[in-house]
Parts: sequence; structure tokens; C-alpha cells
Amino acid sequence: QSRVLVFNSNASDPAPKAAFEQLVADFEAENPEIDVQVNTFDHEGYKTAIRNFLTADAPDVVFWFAGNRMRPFVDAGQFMDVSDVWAEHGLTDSLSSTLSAMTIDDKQWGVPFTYYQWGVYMNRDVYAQVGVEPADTWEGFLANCEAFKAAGIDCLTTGSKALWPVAGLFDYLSLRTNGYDWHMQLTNGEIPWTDDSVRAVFAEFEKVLPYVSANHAAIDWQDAVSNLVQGKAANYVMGNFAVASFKDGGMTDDSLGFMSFPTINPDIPRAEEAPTDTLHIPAGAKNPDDAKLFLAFAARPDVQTTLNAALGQLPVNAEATVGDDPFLQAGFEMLSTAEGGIAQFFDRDAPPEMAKAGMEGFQEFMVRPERLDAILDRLERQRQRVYAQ
Amino acid sequence: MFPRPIQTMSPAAQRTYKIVLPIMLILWLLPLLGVAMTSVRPSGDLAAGNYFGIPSRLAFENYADVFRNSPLAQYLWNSFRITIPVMFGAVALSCLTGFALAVYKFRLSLLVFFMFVAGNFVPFQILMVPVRDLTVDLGLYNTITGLALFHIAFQTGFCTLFMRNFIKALPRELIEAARVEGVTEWQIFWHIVLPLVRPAIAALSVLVFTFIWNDYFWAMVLTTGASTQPVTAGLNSLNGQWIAAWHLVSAGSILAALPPVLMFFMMQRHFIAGLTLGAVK
Amino acid sequence: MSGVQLSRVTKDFGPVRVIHGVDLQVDQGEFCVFVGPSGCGKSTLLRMIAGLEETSAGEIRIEAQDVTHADPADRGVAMVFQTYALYPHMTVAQNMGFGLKMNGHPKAQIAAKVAEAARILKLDPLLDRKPANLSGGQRQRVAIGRAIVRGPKVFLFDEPLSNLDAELRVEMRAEIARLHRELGATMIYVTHDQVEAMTMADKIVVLRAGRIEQVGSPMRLYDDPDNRFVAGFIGSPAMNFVAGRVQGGQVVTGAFDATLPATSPALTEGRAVEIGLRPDALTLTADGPFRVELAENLGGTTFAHLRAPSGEKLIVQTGQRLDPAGGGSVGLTFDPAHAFYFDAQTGQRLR
Amino acid sequence: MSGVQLSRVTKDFGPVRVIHGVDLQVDQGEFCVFVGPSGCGKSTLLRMIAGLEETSAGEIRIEAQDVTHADPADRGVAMVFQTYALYPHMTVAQNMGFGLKMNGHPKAQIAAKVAEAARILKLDPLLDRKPANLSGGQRQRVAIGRAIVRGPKVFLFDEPLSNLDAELRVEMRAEIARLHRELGATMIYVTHDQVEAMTMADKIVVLRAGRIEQVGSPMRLYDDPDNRFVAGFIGSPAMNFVAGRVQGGQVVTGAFDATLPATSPALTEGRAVEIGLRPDALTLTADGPFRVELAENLGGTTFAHLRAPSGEKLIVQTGQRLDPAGGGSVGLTFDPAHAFYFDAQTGQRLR
Amino acid sequence: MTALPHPAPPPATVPRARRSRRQLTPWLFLAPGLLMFSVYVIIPIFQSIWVSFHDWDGLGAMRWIGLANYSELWWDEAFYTSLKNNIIWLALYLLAVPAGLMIALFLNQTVRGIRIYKSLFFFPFVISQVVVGLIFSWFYAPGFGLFYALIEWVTGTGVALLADERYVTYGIIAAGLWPQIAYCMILYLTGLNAVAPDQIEAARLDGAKGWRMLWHVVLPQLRPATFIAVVVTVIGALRSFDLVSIMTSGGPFGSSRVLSYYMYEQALSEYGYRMGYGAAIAVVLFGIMMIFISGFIWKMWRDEKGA
Ligand SMILES: Nc1ncnc2c1ncn2[C@@H]1O[C@H](COP(=O)(O)OP(=O)(O)OP(=O)(O)O)[C@@H](O)[C@H]1O
Ligand SMILES: Nc1ncnc2c1ncn2[C@@H]1O[C@H](COP(=O)(O)OP(=O)(O)OP(=O)(O)O)[C@@H](O)[C@H]1O
Ligand SMILES: [Mg+2]
Ligand SMILES: [Mg+2]
Repeated sequence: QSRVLVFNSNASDPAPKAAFEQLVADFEAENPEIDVQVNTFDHEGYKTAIRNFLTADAPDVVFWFAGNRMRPFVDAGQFMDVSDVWAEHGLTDSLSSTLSAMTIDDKQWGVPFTYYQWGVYMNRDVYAQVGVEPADTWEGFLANCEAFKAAGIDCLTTGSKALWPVAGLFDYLSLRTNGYDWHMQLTNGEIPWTDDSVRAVFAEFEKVLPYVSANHAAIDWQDAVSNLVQGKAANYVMGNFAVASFKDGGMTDDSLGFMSFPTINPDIPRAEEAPTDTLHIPAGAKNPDDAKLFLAFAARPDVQTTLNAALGQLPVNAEATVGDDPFLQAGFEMLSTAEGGIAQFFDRDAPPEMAKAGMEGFQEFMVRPERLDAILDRLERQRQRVYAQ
Repeated sequence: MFPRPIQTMSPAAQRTYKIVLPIMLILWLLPLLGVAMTSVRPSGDLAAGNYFGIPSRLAFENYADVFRNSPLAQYLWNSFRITIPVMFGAVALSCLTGFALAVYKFRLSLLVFFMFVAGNFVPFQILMVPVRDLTVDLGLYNTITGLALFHIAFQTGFCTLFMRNFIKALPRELIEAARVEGVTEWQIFWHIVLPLVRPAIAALSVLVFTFIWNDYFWAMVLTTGASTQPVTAGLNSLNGQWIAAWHLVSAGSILAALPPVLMFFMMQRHFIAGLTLGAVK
Repeated sequence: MSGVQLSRVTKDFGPVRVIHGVDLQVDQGEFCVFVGPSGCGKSTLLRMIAGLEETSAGEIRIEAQDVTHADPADRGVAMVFQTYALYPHMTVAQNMGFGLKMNGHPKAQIAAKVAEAARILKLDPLLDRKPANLSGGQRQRVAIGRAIVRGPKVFLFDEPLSNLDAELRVEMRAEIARLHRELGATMIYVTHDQVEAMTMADKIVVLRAGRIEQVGSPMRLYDDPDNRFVAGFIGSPAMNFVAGRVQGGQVVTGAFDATLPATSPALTEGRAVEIGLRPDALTLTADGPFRVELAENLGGTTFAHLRAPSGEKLIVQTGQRLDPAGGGSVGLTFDPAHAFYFDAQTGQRLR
Repeated sequence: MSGVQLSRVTKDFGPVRVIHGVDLQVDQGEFCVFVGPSGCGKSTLLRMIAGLEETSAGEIRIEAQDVTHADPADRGVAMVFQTYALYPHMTVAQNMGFGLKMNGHPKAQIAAKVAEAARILKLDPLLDRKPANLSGGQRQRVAIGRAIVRGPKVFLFDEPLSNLDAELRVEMRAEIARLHRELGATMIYVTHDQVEAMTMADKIVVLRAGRIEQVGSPMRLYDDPDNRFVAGFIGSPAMNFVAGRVQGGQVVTGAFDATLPATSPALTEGRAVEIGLRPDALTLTADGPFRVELAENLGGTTFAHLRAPSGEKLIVQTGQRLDPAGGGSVGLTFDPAHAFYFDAQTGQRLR
Repeated sequence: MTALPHPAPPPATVPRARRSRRQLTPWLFLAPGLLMFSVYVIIPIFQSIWVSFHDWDGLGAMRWIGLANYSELWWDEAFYTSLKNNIIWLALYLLAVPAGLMIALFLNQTVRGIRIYKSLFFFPFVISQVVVGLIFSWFYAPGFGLFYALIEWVTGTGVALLADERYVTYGIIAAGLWPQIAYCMILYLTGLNAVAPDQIEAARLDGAKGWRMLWHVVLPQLRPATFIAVVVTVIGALRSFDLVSIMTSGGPFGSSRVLSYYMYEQALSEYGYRMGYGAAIAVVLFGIMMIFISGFIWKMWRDEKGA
């Protein structure tokens, strides 16, 4: 009699889907008595579906995100405490980089299996065409922008129709202006949005606005990829998952460049942004023992190595090996040397409602910078409401 | 201008009318024609910036691509699996309710009738939270059954309004004549009323088909994922995947629009009768 | 007692009473016609007998059985509607057999009964047609056939001919009369057509505002009306009425210079009366005080509209032709025996 | 020449000709009635005069002016429709004033004319009502009022009374006749009601299948019809026809055993004829070969339906009362001078 | 022949059971439909109102907070943006009524092939709003959209309609008007069929022509069609969700939100599971709609009484 383990996944795109199938196959090979049943959901639909299946028909393992994104489920008692798995397998050491993101009330609520860096992706051909070099300071970056503008090229592109791309931009401006700790305080609701320190971030933000692609609010992040690919834009602040799209568009390891977001305040230790994807056990799981086995399995360095090679992302386990893709390597290098800290992402660090309001504010600011005061007032009110609960 | 048939106007006016007519039509359907054209444009044309010119060739493979690279076929199939049972269910229920409300005089008759009518008009957003909950509780969340059950219930409001008014317009004497002859109420319903409201049933079926096929909101609320979502919701998620692939979006849109359009063409008379008789959506 | 018997039958629609305690006996095999002005309750009364309207109070008996609250189906009645009420989706044969079929009669028996009814009504060649393909008269015949098939004790007709054109009406009138003779069944028939009532009825019931004004044979009502209402209602053109008063054992009226003998003991001295004179009871004479206002020459007959010196209007039926535009003066004579007297207040006949 | 004049007027609906070259003169101030069987083209002809239907060929003159292709509004005609065609959203006053308003008359003038028309038609208390709140007769009066207000040269009526009940019809008939006298306007009136035609018309036009059969005064058509069609159409109950043949200077018929003198030179030896006898020209005698099939006693008058030995049916109007169920045999006499003779083939009158 | 024999003699009086059964009959016919409708429509309305007094994320327990959701709405700018947009929707959507009338008048002729023309004009109505939204997104797409190109050609610079808070709502409404005009057109076309020809003829004799004929005689007769067209248009405008969701998801920065979308966003979207707050928005929308529903019911009630 075999034991059944139900796993709900959001890996609807072909590459991740294959990666997870492999993961499951490997797990079953090691545990022949366990039968893993995978339910694959549409990537976007998963975000709403999880609410329902957690309460109505809980599986044994679910996919989710670290940080504040998992907080509502933890608070509602829908996720199981998996501190014992962490303790048993020494994960506090091997997964130390994400320990804080996985911890609420001193307990761990899931196991991270992958993450990926954000940073500045650039079109080297455009740089060459305009005759400038990538700059690692903010002044240098803005000076380059001036040059690109003169050449009729968007210095920085993005597609903010879905809002979240601009959150990456804001996160970096914030991390570079006020540092990681401050950024965490901000996303934890400890700093008023009307504070001067916040304005300082937006002051830097405003400097780059003239060089951002017009109509960014009308397009999706994939459209902005085309801008970069077609040489209409020079830089794109994005997550590493976009590399596949850049390459699909015809860019190569040579023409596509990557760097860490430029320094604004040199006194501040460099922090980076790297969202983490995680696995959790629902409180209502029918087979929690095998689920814990599965989580422990997914935390193992060798497993993470294989899985992330297939995903094209970075393993969380410090003992795992990073794939040899140059962008992955660069990202791994960048993250492992980030002394300032590693942020998840605005919508994982801040509670969902704040995240939504914030991202809308960022987008509005990019279109109408003159409304900054009104936007900050609004965000402050939202902060007071959201964190009060 | 209305009361004046064009035939009584000058030949020049008649000729102008006949020329303006197709021009108006083309302008009116311009967005649709544009999309239809895009749907057969090879992706190469789009990449080369040929958005409006003559397509370099007719790329019907776009349609094949849509089926090959996406679960559109599944979505379409889901749509049928939802729409057709709802069509039967809602029409059947409303024949019963419409009969009861049209034929019997009882104290609450008007009240019940207005309840159906008002329910049909409510912004369905107000139903969203409880209905979603109910569906989750019934274990029907993300199932075709769950979505169909709701649609049947909700459409019953409109369909009752429609059937009741139609049955009410039948001569009362037909029913009285049958009663005098000792025909039971159920027999009256089955042997007399149902055969006589066949045109209404046809009209209603076409309408319900279109309404349900085109529903998007409830599909978003009660289903997730390709195994259950109808083509409207499916198209939305595909739209997320097909960024910048307008030829595929267009082909998908055309495919999603086809069944109700065909239905309309085949059942035009019933459709229009339904709209104007029921007069409400 | 057989036939149909209504005792103090009352009908209220909500707060409105439309039938005020009607007593009526329709004998077995009789042809009874309800007439009366529009809205007087003819249809309501008929539908109460059929069981299509609840009876508010009183009792209805059919062939001695109390059916006041019985289901329409259990009363042994059949009804023919003004609109025919044929089932449009069934053939003539199916229409006629439907009631029997629903009540579980065997097929062979239904076929036999339908064939018999079709024979009586000469519907055989139409049995497979749908009502839409029949003329108005044929439809009405099918409706009657449907009634016959069930062999009811009582036939009820609600203005069955009013949707037919004049010619067909005459024909169907004869048909129904013949049927009545053949079947010998009790029939109750609502109409507002003078001619139908006069020519078909064994017994006419004149209703007004939910009350029976008079019951009797057509000629009885014509010759001997109980009150001014019945006198004015029966007969066309309607009876002329002029005001009069009993003076010195004579009835005096301003309309004529003649006085009339007070033939009845009810004509007590000083009583105000109305004198009723039928248009065909009056004869024109050469000279007199009546101004001819209008003459309607219909060929064989002329209706002269006269104005009496007292200002009252009179219509006279005559064989003479007159100038249509009127003009001139004429005299009038009549046999005093043809005059009717009514109480001016109550309208009761003074016999 | 004034009045309305039609010359060789023709109307085709596509390939179908429904009016076949009609010539007609309606004099100024005349009341002209069109009668004829349903579908004969009465309404079409009227609508051509109104300008609501194009005239295919021929010429229409109103008060000497050629209006054949003029706009309806420019012809100086007003029309009263069978369905009244009142604007349901306007009050009575607005309905009546609408035409003047459309033609830019000043408000005060409109009000004055509406008031005048309302006075004539006794509509004053209704001026602020909507048509939905009026009875049928009132609506018809408003429709007439609307026509009057515009002071047209010619009034056109298309079966204006056919939607009214019998009583109202009589009343409105008198109303229109009075109006005609008061206004002195030319009126053309379509009806299929015998009585209306006979009593209202100065001139009756009998149409059949788009052709005029005879034109003349009502009594002229009754007394001296040109052909069997007109003879059968005018008069109610219709004229009885029996087949006959001229033999030896006498007209012989199987229906009667009597022979009739051949009074006209057209009655040539051996000719097959139809003999026309009006029901009121026949008198019943005690004994004879005619079987009484049915008798309709209407009170003053009785119509006896007889069957001749030859099988032909005859209706006789009599003052006697007969048994409604018929039965028995009677004889018939009549004044030979009242017999009409028609050619059996062509139906032409043989004078 | 004589009367045919009648089946079994009826009982002398009617048993009471039969009469009460007769009263029960309509309820038996109503039962299934009424049950479904109550469970899925009527009861949820009250549940929604109940939920709107709570704080609830759909996972944990509901927490009673009284009117707090409503007082928050009172201060919520996004709510006012949505409300304002709803009013713009309502006002502009009503243009579909005269526009539909104009097209109907234009098409109300009998020339060859007019039937085909009429049905082609009707096309947009049968197409799903999702498809309409995609079609218009394509139409407006910056860079190559037909509309964008047209504006660029006329003014020199293109307008990314859906990214510009000033125009975005109008852009979506234009998309919504397209099928709605088609709907009104069909209502008017059938209405025109029913216009009493004798009234038109009477008006011709009265000398009414052209616009005056339309205004004084034809339009009043089209009142039922107009009424229905207004009702469905108002309801369509207040229910508008699909287009907003497909074309902009309420963006840019929430400027094209309408109440129905905002409600969905608050209650079910990725970033918010505020069921109580969403319910409160729905209740407000319901309140607004009730004004129109009551009007409709009132008219129906009057008609029923009149009938
Ligand atoms: N269902 C009803 N509710 C209320 N009142 C009614 C109803 N049916 C009939 N009445 C009223 O009852 C009265 C009698 O109506 P009924 O139909 O019996 O008249 P009628 O004599 O048949 O008239 P007609 O000759 O016009 O057919 C009328 O005043 C009518 O308004
Ligand atoms: N618009 C039309 N198209 C084709 N044929 C028509 C049209 N109008 C009338 N007709 C035909 O013309 C003939 C005369 O019609 P018209 O209406 O004038 O008859 P009518 O004498 O008024 O009949 P009724 O007494 O029934 O009113 C009929 O045969 C009719 O079918
Ligand atoms: Mg009646
Ligand atoms: Mg006519």
C-alpha cells in the first residue's frame, strides 16, 4: 500500500514544469513507497486558487513565496510549522540566507528551494553605438542616460502595466539611498511614508524619470524586453528570469550585459534583491510526515543543484552548486558578496495591501512626479491602516 | 430618414444610400476586420512592422499554432461543457417557474415574480463573496459543475421574466378549456403550454447560450486553471502569455467569438425575438 | 330535479360584488340564453357554472348534484369559448380527443367518439388539419365538436359567434340550433346579439348589473316585459318611451294630444308613468305635430326619427319612403292596446 | 369644376392591378359612399385621393386642381382612419392642433380652431385627456375633430365606425350626418355596412374588383339596380334569386307554379334569366308548396326561410309569427311589378 | 344521437384536500427554480450585506467591525475614483441610446441585402466583452494600434490611450459603447417595425416631415424601446467589469477602476483578500443599482395593474 502525497504547483510554463516533474521523479525514486500527485495550476490563477484549496481541500505540499507573502496564511493558521525539519536537517545553516524571510514568531513555516537576482540588464550594442561605458555610480548612470537621450534611445525601459516591475526599480533606489535596514523598516511599516528619508529616495527616482520609456504604463514587461532587444532602450531593471526572453529575442551572452544596480550613496553597504520561492505544508495536510520528507528532500544541496539548473535560477542551499550560465554566475557572485543584505521583493517584504498601494503609487509617480506629496500622503494613510491590524 | 422609404426619394439619393451603406459597415466593423486581418498575418510581418499593409501571405497556421501551443482547445471545450448544460437547466427551470407565475393567481405571485426580476438586475458583484464561499463549501470550487450551477440559478431570474411574460400572453382560454376537460395541471403544462412556447424556448436558449458563453466575471471568480476555465477567462490568461504576439491573440479572439456569432447567424430570428421580448440582459 | 339550478349565487371580485345572489332554474334539455349590457356579469355567471370562477356564496347544482366547489372537470359540463380556444399545435382530431386521452380513455374509444362527433358536425374531411388552416366557422365547429365528444350534461357557450362575420354567424346559428335539437342537451348561451337571443332561446335570462331582470321565452319578453329595462333591451330598434301621467282615469301625455284609457288598476290617479310604444306599433298619418328630423330609408323599411311637440324623440318603422334629410310634419296613430306602461320611478311595468 | 374628380385612375401594386381605370365625379358638398365586397379596392381608392398611395396612372383633381402627385399635406384633404390613428402621447387638444402646429400656425389661432371644433363635437370636457382614457366613440369623435380643425376641402373616412359597438355606431352615424349638413364639405366615406351606406349617402359608389359597378343615390340603387351584383349587394336581407326562362312571352320558373308577364323587350324568347324578388315584396299565404325550414321571430318582424319545390331557397319578411323550428308549408304571392330580371350569364339587368 | 355516456359520477362535494392541493400546485412548479435562485442569488445578497460589517480575509474567522468598512470607504480616494468613473460610464454609456437610434433609422429601409447589413451591424453585441476588450486593446496599442497610428498621423504624436489617466476611462467606454450601440440599434429596429403605420399616415396628412415627424410622432411610439434601451444601458454601465479587467486591470495606477472592478480587486485579487471591504463596495453599488431596479419594478407593477 503506497502513501500518497499531493503537491500543488504553479509551474505552468514548460521549463519549470519539466523541472518539477524531474524533482518529483527523483523523490519517488528515493521513496518508492510514496506516490506524489502533482496538480499544476496556471501561474497567475494559482495566486487566488491557493486561498481556496488551503481551506477547502488541502494538499500536502504547496508552492508559495517567502516573506510577507506567506504571512496571511501563517497568521490564519493555514501553514504548518516546519521548524522541526529545519532543526533536524541543519537547515538554519545551509539555508541561512533566507532564514529571516522564512521565520515568523521564531518558527519556520516552509522551505525555500530557489531564488534569483535582480539587477540591471543592458544592451551592450547600444552602449557601443552611443559610445559610453556602463557606469557603476548613479551619477555616471544618469550621465549615460543623457547621452542615450541625445541619441534618441531610452536609457531605462520598463513595462509597468502589471505594476510589479516598477517595484524592483523602487527597491533598488531605496536600498541604494537608505540601505537594507531602512528598507526593511519601511516595508515593515516602521517608517512613515511622509518621512524625509522616503522623499530622498523619490528625489533620486525623479532624476531618472526623464530617461524612462514613455508609455511604460501601457505595456507589459515582455514588451519592454523587445525595447531592449531592438536597441530602442539601453537598460532594464529586471529579474534574472527575463534572460530567457532576452535570448529568445535574439540577444546573446555577448550583447546582453548585466550589472548590479549603480551606487547612489557610497557609504551604504551594497544590498541586493533576490525573491525566494518556497514550499510549505498546509495545516490541513493529510500526509504531513511524507510532506516533511519532501521538504527535507527539496532542501538538500544536490537536489537544489539539479532543480535550479533546470529552472535557470539560483539554489538557496549554500552547499549547492550554481549552474554555469554567465548570468547565474554573475548573480550568484553578486548576491554572495552583498554585505548589506538581501531583500525579497517589495510585494514579499511588505504586506499585500501595502504592496499593492505602494506599486500603484510608484507607477503614478513615474507618470506624474508632481503629485509626489499626494501619493505619499495616501501611502502613509494606507500604512497606518494596514500595519495597525 | 425613417418614415420615408428610400424608394420614394430621388435616384441620386438612392444611389448615395447604397454607396454609404457598405462604407458605414466597414467603418463600424473596422476593429473587428483589423483583428481578423491580424489573425492571418504571419508573425514575420509584425516583426517587420507590417501592421496594416496586405499580409505577405495568409498565415492560417496562426490558428493551428493557437491550438498547438496553448490549451485553447481545452478552453473551448470547457465553454461548451458549461454553456450547454446551463442552457438546458436554466430554460427548464424557468419554464416551470414561468408557468407557475403566469397561470396561477396566488397572493405572492407578483412578489415572487418581482423577486426574480430584481435578482436578475442586481450587480452580480454583490453575490461574489457569498457565492464563492458557498461553492468552496460545496467542494465545487474550480469545477465545471460549480460554475454551471451558479449560472443556472442566476439565469433563472432572467429566464423566468421571459417565460412568464410569454406564457402570460397565451390565451387563458386554452388553459381553461383544458381544465374543463379534466386535464391535470401537469398535463396542461406538458401537453399544452410547453408545445406552444417552443419559439420562446428557442429564443431563450440562444440568448442564454450567448450570455453564458461570454461570461467572464464568474469564470474568474469560480474557476482557475485550464482544466475548468471557459474560453473567455482562458483568453485572458493566454493574453498574458502572448504578449506582443498579436497574431495569436487575434486568432484566439476570433476563435472565441465564433460560436456565439455562428449561433446568432443560424438562429437570428429567435435571437432578436428573444432580446426584444425579454428585453433585458 | 335535473338541469342546472342556481340558488342565491354570489360572486365577489375582491371588494366588488359582481353577481348579487342569482336564483335560476335551467331545465333539462332547455336552451337558455343570457343577455344583458356589457359588464353585467353574463360571462362571470357562466364561468361560475363551469367552475372556472370560485363561487363566493350560494349553491350550484347540476343534475341535482351540488357542484358549487367541484373541479371544472368533475361537473360534467363542456364549454365553448368566444375565441374557440383550440390547441393550435394539435390536429382537429387531437383537439377533440385530447380531454379523453388525458383522462385515460382507450384509444379505440376515443377514435370512435371523435368520429361520431365529426360526423354530426360534418368535420370528417378536416380531421387532420391544424386549427390555423381552418376558417373561422370551421374552428367554431371544432370547438363545439370538442365539447360534444365528452358527452357533457350541460353545454356552456360564451358569445361563440361574435368573432364570425355576419354571413357565417347566420349559418352557425342554425347549426347550433340543429345540434340542440339532435342532442337534446341542456345548453346555456351568452350573447349580446338580439337576433341570436330571439331566434335560438327557449328561455332568455336578462341580466343587469349582476341581477336577473326577467326570465322567459323570447316572445314573452317581447310582448310582456316586466320592466322598462327589459322592454327597452329586447327589440330593435328599441321601444320608444314618453312621459305621461294618470289623470281622471286616463293616461295623459304631452307627446300626443290624444289621451289613453287607463287599462290597468295599477294606473292609479296622479301616478307618473312612462308609456312604451314599439316603433312598429306606430303608424304615420298625413298631418300632425311631429317634426321629421331624419329618415333612414333602407329600401323596404324606413325608420323615421320624429320629435314630439314635447321635445321627446320617437322612432317609427314604416314602409313609406321619406326624405332622408327630414323636414315636414306628420301625425301618429297607434292601437292603445299596444301601449305599455311603466312606473316613472321604479321602471316596473304597470299591468 | 369643383369637388373631387377621378379620371381613368389606375393603381398597380407591383404586377397586380387593383384599380382598373376608375372615372368618378364627387360634387362639391356631396356625401359619397364607397361600398363593395372586401378587397374590392375601396380603401385603396380613398388612399389614392388622400395621397397616401401613389397613383399609377390617370388623374385626380380636387377643386379643379390636379393633385395626382401632390403631397398628402398639400391636397386640402383630411382623413379619419378606422383605427382612429390618434397620437397616444398627446392630449385631445394636442391631437387636434397637431396639424396646424406643423404648418406653423400661431398658437392663439390653433387654440381658437381647436375650441371651435371641440364645441361642434362636444369634446370640451375631454380636451386635456389622453386617447387611452377615452371610450371608442369619444376617440372617433376626436379623430373627426382633428380632421375638422384643419378646415379641409374634402373629408375622407375609411370605415370610421366599424370598431364601435352597435349602439354607438347609430349615434356616431347621426353625428357624421349632422356634421355634413353643418359644414357642407365634400365627404367620401368607405363602409361595408348596408345601413350606413343607405342612410348617409347622397351618392353610393358600388365597387367590385377595382371597377365601378354602379353609381347613384341609395334609393336609385335599391329600386333600379343595373345588374345582379348591385341588386344582391344592396338591401338586407339580400334579394332572392330564382332561375327562370322566357317562354311564349312569359317568364317561367320552376320555383313558382305561376308564370310572369315578360314586361321588357329584352326578355326575348328562350332567354335564361334570373328573377330577383326582395324579401319584403313577398307575401305569405296559407297554403302552398313552400316548406318553412326556419323562422326567425324578432318580435315585430319575422324572417321565414323557405325552400321552394325546385330546391331554391327564399327568405320572406313578414309581420306574422311562425314556429321558430319551422315545419309546415306555405304559399307565396307577390306583385309581378316588383320582380327584377337579370341575364343569367352576364348578370345585366333586363329592363 | 343522444348524449354520450359520461364516465364515473362525480362526488357530491369536493374534499378539502383537493382545494388545498390546488393552492399548492404553483409552489410545486416554483420550487426548483425558487430554491436555486434563493440559494444563489437572494440569500447571498443578504450575506453580502452581513459580510460588509466584518473584517474578513476569507481564511480566518470573521471579525465584527460594524460600519468601519463604510467609514473607510468614505476616506478612500480609490473608491471615489471608481465612483467618478462609474458616473462617467453611466453618462457616456447612455450615448449608446441615441447612437443606436440613429443607426436603426439609417438601416430602416428596404433595399436588397439589408437583412445582412442589419445582422452584420449587430455583430459586436454577440461577441464576448473579453474579445471586444482585446480587439480594442489592439486598436489602441501604442506604436502600431490603428487608433494610435491615426492620432499620430493627425497630430504628430501618438497617445497611449490606456496608459494615460486622462483618457483611459473614455477609451474603455468607447470599447463598451461599440456592442452597446449595436444592442440599442436592434431594440430600435424592432421598435420601428411596430410603429403604427396609420399614425405615420395621419401625421403625413398633418404635414409633419423629417425631424418633426421623428420627434413628434415616431419617437413617442418608440418609448418602450427607449425605456428598455435605457434600462439595459444603465445596468450595463454599472456592471462594467470585463472591459476594465481585460484592458487595464484598473490601471494606470487605478485611474480606470470602477466600483465593480474595485470590489473584485479588494476581495479576490492577488494583493487583497478583504472580503468585508469588497462586500461594502458591492453594497454601495447595489444601493445605486437599486434606484434603477426600483424604477423598473415600479413601472412593471404599474403595467401589471393596468393590464
Ligand atoms: N377577474 C376579475 N376581477 C375583477 N373584476 C372582474 C373580473 N372579471 C370580471 N370582472 C368584473 O365583473 C363584471 C362582470 O364581468 P363579465 O365579464 O361577467 O361581464 P359580461 O356580461 O360578460 O360583459 P361582456 O358582454 O362585455 O362580455 C364587470 O364589471 C367586470 O369588470
Ligand atoms: N400594399 C399593398 N400591396 C399589395 N396589394 C395590396 C396592398 N394594399 C392593398 N392591396 C390589395 O389591393 C386590393 C384592394 O385592397 P383594399 O384594401 O383597397 O380593399 P378594401 O376594399 O378596402 O377591402 P376591405 O373592405 O377589406 O377594407 C386587395 O386585393 C389587396 O390585397
Ligand atoms: Mg363576457
Ligand atoms: Mg379597406
